[in-house]
Amino acid sequence: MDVINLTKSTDWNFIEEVSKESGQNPSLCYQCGNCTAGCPYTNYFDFPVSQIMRLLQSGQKDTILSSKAIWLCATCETCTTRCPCEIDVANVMDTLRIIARRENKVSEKDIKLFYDTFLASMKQHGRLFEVGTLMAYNLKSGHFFADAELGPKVMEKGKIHFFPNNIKGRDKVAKIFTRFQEKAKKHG
Amino acid sequence: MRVGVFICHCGSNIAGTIDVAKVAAEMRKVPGVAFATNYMYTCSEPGQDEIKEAIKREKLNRIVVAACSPRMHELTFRRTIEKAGLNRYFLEMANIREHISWIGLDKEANTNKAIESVKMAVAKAMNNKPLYSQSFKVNKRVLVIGGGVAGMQAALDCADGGLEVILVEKSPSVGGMMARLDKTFPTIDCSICILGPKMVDVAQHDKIKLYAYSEVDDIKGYVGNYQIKIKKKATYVDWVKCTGCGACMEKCPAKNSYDHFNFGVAPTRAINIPFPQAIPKKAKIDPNYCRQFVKGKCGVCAKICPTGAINYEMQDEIITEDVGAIIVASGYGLVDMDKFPEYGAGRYPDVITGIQYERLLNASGPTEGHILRPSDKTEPKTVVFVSCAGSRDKSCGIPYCSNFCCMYIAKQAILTKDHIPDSQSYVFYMDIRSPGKGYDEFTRRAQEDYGAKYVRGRVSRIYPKGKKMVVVGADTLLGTQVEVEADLVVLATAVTAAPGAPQLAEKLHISYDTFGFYVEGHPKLRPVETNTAGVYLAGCAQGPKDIPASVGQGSAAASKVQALFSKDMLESDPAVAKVNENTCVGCLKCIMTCPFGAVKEKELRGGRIVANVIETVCAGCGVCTATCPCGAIQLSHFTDNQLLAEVNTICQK
Amino acid sequence: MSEIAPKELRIVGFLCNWCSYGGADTAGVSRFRQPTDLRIIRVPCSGRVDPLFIVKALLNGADGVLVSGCHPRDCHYTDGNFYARRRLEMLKQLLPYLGIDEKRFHYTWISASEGQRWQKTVTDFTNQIHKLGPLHSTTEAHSGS
Amino acid sequence: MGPEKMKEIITDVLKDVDVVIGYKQGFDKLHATPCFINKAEQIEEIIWSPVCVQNLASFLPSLKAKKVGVVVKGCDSRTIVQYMQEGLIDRSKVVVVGIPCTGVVSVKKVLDKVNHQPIEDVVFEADGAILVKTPAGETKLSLADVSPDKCSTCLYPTPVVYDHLAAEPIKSVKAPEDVYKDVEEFEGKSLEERKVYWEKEFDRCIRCYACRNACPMCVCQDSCIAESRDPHWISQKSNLSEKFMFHMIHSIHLAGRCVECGECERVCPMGIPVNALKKKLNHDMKALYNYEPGVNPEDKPPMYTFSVEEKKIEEHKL
Amino acid sequence: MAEREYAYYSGCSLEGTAVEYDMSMKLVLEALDVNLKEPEDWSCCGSTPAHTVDHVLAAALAARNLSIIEKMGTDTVTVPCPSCLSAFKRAHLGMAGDASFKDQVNDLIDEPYNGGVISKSTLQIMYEDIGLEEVAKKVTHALPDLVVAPYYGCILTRPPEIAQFDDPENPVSMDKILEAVGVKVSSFVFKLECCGAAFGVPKRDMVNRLTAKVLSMALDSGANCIAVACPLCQQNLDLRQSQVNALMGTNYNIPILYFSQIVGLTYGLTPKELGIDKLIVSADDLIRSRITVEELAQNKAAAEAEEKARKAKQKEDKTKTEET
Repeated sequence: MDVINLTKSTDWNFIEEVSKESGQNPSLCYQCGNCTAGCPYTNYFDFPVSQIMRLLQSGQKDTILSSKAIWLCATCETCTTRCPCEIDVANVMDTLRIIARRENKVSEKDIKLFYDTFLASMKQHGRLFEVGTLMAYNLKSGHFFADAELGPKVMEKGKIHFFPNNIKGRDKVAKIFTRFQEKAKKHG
Repeated sequence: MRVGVFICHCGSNIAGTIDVAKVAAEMRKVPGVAFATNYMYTCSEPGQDEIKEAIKREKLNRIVVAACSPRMHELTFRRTIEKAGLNRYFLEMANIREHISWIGLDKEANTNKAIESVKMAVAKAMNNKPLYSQSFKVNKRVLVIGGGVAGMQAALDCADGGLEVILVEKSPSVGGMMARLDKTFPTIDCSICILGPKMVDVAQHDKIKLYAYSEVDDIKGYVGNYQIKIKKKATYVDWVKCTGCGACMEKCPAKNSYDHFNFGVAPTRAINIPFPQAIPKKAKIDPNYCRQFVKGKCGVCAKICPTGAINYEMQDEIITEDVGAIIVASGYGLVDMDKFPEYGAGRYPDVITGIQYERLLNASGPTEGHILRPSDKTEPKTVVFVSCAGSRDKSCGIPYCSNFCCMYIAKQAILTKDHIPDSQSYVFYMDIRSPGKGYDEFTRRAQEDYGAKYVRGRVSRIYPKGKKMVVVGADTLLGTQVEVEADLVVLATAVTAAPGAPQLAEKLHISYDTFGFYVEGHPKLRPVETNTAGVYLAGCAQGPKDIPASVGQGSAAASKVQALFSKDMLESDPAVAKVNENTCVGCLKCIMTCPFGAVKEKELRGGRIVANVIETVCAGCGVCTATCPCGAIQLSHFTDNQLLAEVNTICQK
Repeated sequence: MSEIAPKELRIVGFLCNWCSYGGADTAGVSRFRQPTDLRIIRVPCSGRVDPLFIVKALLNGADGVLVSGCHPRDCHYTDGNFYARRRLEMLKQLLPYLGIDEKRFHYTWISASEGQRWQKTVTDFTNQIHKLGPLHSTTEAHSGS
Repeated sequence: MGPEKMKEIITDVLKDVDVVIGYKQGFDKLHATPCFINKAEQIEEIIWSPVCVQNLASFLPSLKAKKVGVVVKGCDSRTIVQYMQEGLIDRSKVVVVGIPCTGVVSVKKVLDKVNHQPIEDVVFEADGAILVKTPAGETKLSLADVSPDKCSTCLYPTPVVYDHLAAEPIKSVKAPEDVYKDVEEFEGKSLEERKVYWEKEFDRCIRCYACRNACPMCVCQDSCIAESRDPHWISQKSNLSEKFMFHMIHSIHLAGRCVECGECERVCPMGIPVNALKKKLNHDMKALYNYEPGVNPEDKPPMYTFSVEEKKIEEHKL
Repeated sequence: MAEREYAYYSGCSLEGTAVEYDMSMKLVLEALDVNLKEPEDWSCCGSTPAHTVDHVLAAALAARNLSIIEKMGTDTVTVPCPSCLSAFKRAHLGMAGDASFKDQVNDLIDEPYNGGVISKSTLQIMYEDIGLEEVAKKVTHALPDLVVAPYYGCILTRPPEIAQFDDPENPVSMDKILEAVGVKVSSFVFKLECCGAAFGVPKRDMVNRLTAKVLSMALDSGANCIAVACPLCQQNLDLRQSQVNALMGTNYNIPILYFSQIVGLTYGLTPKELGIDKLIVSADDLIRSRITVEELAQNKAAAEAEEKARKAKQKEDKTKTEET
């Protein structure tokens, strides 16, 4: 790791932004490591969650937003449940993902793609079209045969619908997305 | 009326955000104010001299000091003006520091507020009347609540100084928590070996009257004259007859009784002597487990007792003692294990607390000093210590540090290695707090000489896997999750206030903080006093602390009592209620509301009935004054007219 | 009064010496910022506070009155705050009958260690009074004689 | 309900006491006045009719040294119970002659009805009608039209305490929930309306203290803080805030003590509804502490006691 | 027993890969006299993906459904899927606690949500509203071969401020329900350990390794099957069990049943109607030994009688030997 010049590289606005959007005060963290200790995904993380909190305290915006960790968090809430300082750590991670998206700094393209495909399916049909989502994801991600071996098993059980269940109000669901996007544009 | 007003700068504490010169200048315009000035440090010797000189020079007869809180320096300035020949109750203070300069940055608003606050004080001072104390006799006996090391030290110091001591201990033996410890840090000397002689001294001292297995039931009175009701709880054993031979304990068939002394780490008998060195060494029956009580028949101990001491019919007994001062050394409690469901919450027998581990280490404990884990009585080879189990944990409601866990964990890690040379200890910690003399060296020794592995991080959870307990934690220095497969896990559970601490505080009329620890008179300058005259603190009742600090406080509290008792007579606070017999209509509603029974009926010579205040009994609360419809009973120094003067100063339409 | 900044309102506080006055001291020692409107009158016990003081203040120009004592059971004088609670509650219910908003009078319990709670109480109460605005004393409009 | 039985009782009681307080006719048939009887021949003066409005129990504390017989209506009897709660009388030295009562008249209301003509005669007919003769002629009134407000919600027509009863007991036909209807109605008004109302009423006060002097529970008498300098609660200025303050002193001192005999209002020369504030307080005392003044001698007035856990007092939030 | 009525939001998974959860849950609740009303034209809750975009958007996607439910006139919605439940609760609590957040959310949807819906998991209504006693009353059959590891997943009880149900560290509701219907429950310490959730598709390796731990600990606890209350957990443990075996070189064959399927079996419902055949890892062998409770009682009585006779004989033999 490079030397961090604390006087120059601390992004105070970023700390403020995360505090405000998550409603959590990063200063409450005293680095006990309990979040890392309970985190089921920590061995996949590039930074354990306690270090994400530490980086946040030091205002290391770029390091955080380009980290894999924030995307590999599956929001199991263990950290939030056990934090002795009552910080909603999962919420902080959630907020960091939102900011990373906003700033186009997503490191884990596959996960973002999966989420986007999910939401696109939802926007289109009103509900999740499982097969469609999976196929679209495989196509876009280039993992053409991911989980392909599972397909026949599920099909055999009659659990797969090859056609989406389009709800009547799907335009209304789509409108939620468009309204949100319009609003986001307006507020920059 | 010639009022003198002294505005203190308190360095920049006040002058930084209040224009003190302007306040003084404004005061000079107030009718009745003959002199007003501002001064750098009014409480300093030259500052006090200035007041004294001004009193003489300007012929001042009421003094207002605008400075810090009267809770800080009222007594100082009362003495000052008294030295200059004024009655001490001619002083009023305006709190322009804690209540103004320290809580706002707007200098204009602060200055304005200060001006009005000083005007209020002036208005009140002009209504101040001279008050004179009465002397009353001191009962030179002292009550010590709690027979732990702090309480015993206080009791012994008082008794050695010739005072009669009443020592009340709620458990069957004195010794407290220290009697349960195996060794003590940082010297590794045997706890009971150094405590035992003190316990014997307490028992044998002719000035100490020990009530073991007793609790303070009720406290009445005031400094110098307290009436204490002590509840002697039924032991079902006549302690006059009991010789402590222990025959009953051997034969008692109720073998699965909870052992309070050993914190349940192993069972005991329903009739038991808590530990071999117990003082008094007497047996006691636990009716929750005794078959005679639970099933209505047994009687084994009664048959076996050689002196016929067993008495199943025994009742609690109330004893009255009169004392003049009280030392509270009621100790501490430990947070419940069920606060940590992620650690097993008492579901897993091999996750135990630090104090339970002490009992496993202790030669007089249930395993006779062999470390055997509770589940299968085998020797653990891997022991994990988890510090801050509840401490510094807001989610547990315990944001504070428990003070001594870091040290005893280091000690326990060392002792573990001593007992089981092929064992390995791991210590999960956040910070190592070892600021005492020789303390940090001690924690280093645990690591350097005894090989304890210190892991910097909290433990997230503990779960059983086969015969092992898997401890999942973090090593924040490595930046990773770590796992230890342990045979035994020891939690350094947080120190809490003793159970029942708030209730005892209510009986004593002393304050306690959010956590139940008793509040000292001043955090720096009055560490063993309380805000209630005659009541002193020692040991962990005031906050978590280790043995030397507790002993120090015990001695300090004792010396405070010695100083109090060095006079035969005490001066009463004259700020008590007074009846104007001319206007009292004898409705006697004041008698109905007085919390102290200080108001009595009095017949005047003409046969008219009026109220009458017994000055030494009156505590000066003023409930009677607010009750009296005709304003005939007035609390001196806080009379209706004095408070109205303040109200009228603020509220003038 | 002339000195009062126009933005400030007139708030009177009666604080018991042992708990709430100490709590206000604690807040001061901790430098907890508070609005400057409040003027504090120290009394030994909340049981000393005759409800008539509050009425007197409200009738004579106060815009709000705050009374604070020890928490129930923690009274330095054992029972003083228990009496206070009954008297103050009586007044709290009576005021609106007279046309005085009961929100102008608040009573609460704050211990000597609760500096933060004191800060919050003062801030919230001051804000509440500012929301209500000045209490145009009944008397001014009609005091013909 | 003739006075005959009462006279018999009083004849008996008089043998045993220093004085009996009853009613006799005043300067006309509409007015009764208290009479103090210590000789048997005075007994004939005694009257009993709806013009007997005064609360005779008010005299008891000042006659504490004597053994006294007293004639009381249901409403007046609550005064005695309240005195007992507050230890202001020695019950063993009081002989209570109770009269069950179906209502009294408000002299003011009667005079209003007959345009304040001189009263020549007043006759109470068996059917409850009242015939008032004046120089202008005869007016027939019904008791309900001219009785004071307190009678319309009276829950205690029969005295709550007595040693002798001059007639058969009467059961109240009034609903307890109606007693404070006026209070609740007034609470329905806006804050501003209430404020304006009291300012207008109290501004008319001439500080004659008649209300206070008539009040059986105003124990302070000459020591009243409305007139004292030490303590100096109010000045003698006749402005609204001082008048308001006087009425607050009177009301707050009566919190949980007012027996609602209505004497304060009856004697007010300005017709100020002085009793209304005390009724409001009683209403609250009932709600907060389930306390009703002057009903049960064993009760303790709520302002002179407390519960550690006040079930009805909730902590106020900001 | 008074009939209970709830709105029932099944969520997308229960229409597809978790259809057996839906089938069994509906039948069990029907047996318990619960009337379920499906909100008309409900949409997806937004789930985890929406939360990575924006808090307001995520809440709006959930709130659209809450608003529909609010208009149905039922105050409580029961949700089988913990992910949907969590989305609902977060939206509801966020809006209740912050007026400006509420306005922002309502700005995005057509019909505003006014905060009048309580969301509870189906597990919660069975445990708290219906109660163990009622749940136990409907039992007609026993499953003597089953030893179940109850697996709650992460977010059914966590974080406690949101879930407001059961214990966040040691939940017992599913244990108690299964015990109430007479099923043996193992002492399972990995009740809450994460299965990898939605990462099955993009981070398969991670999910497989996490589920492997859960499967191994379930076997360690002595269980022969796992009960779940979450479609995602079920999918990761069941459908991907073969992937786990391939990746880790294991040969787990642990049936992963929805707790409602197990309850349904004890209520005498057929495996077919409970969708047992839809499980990838077959549970057929485990449930084959299902018998009625009467039979079980008879078997027990017979076994006891045998034991008694055996003991009597032993005693007899003993006295005989002593005599000799």
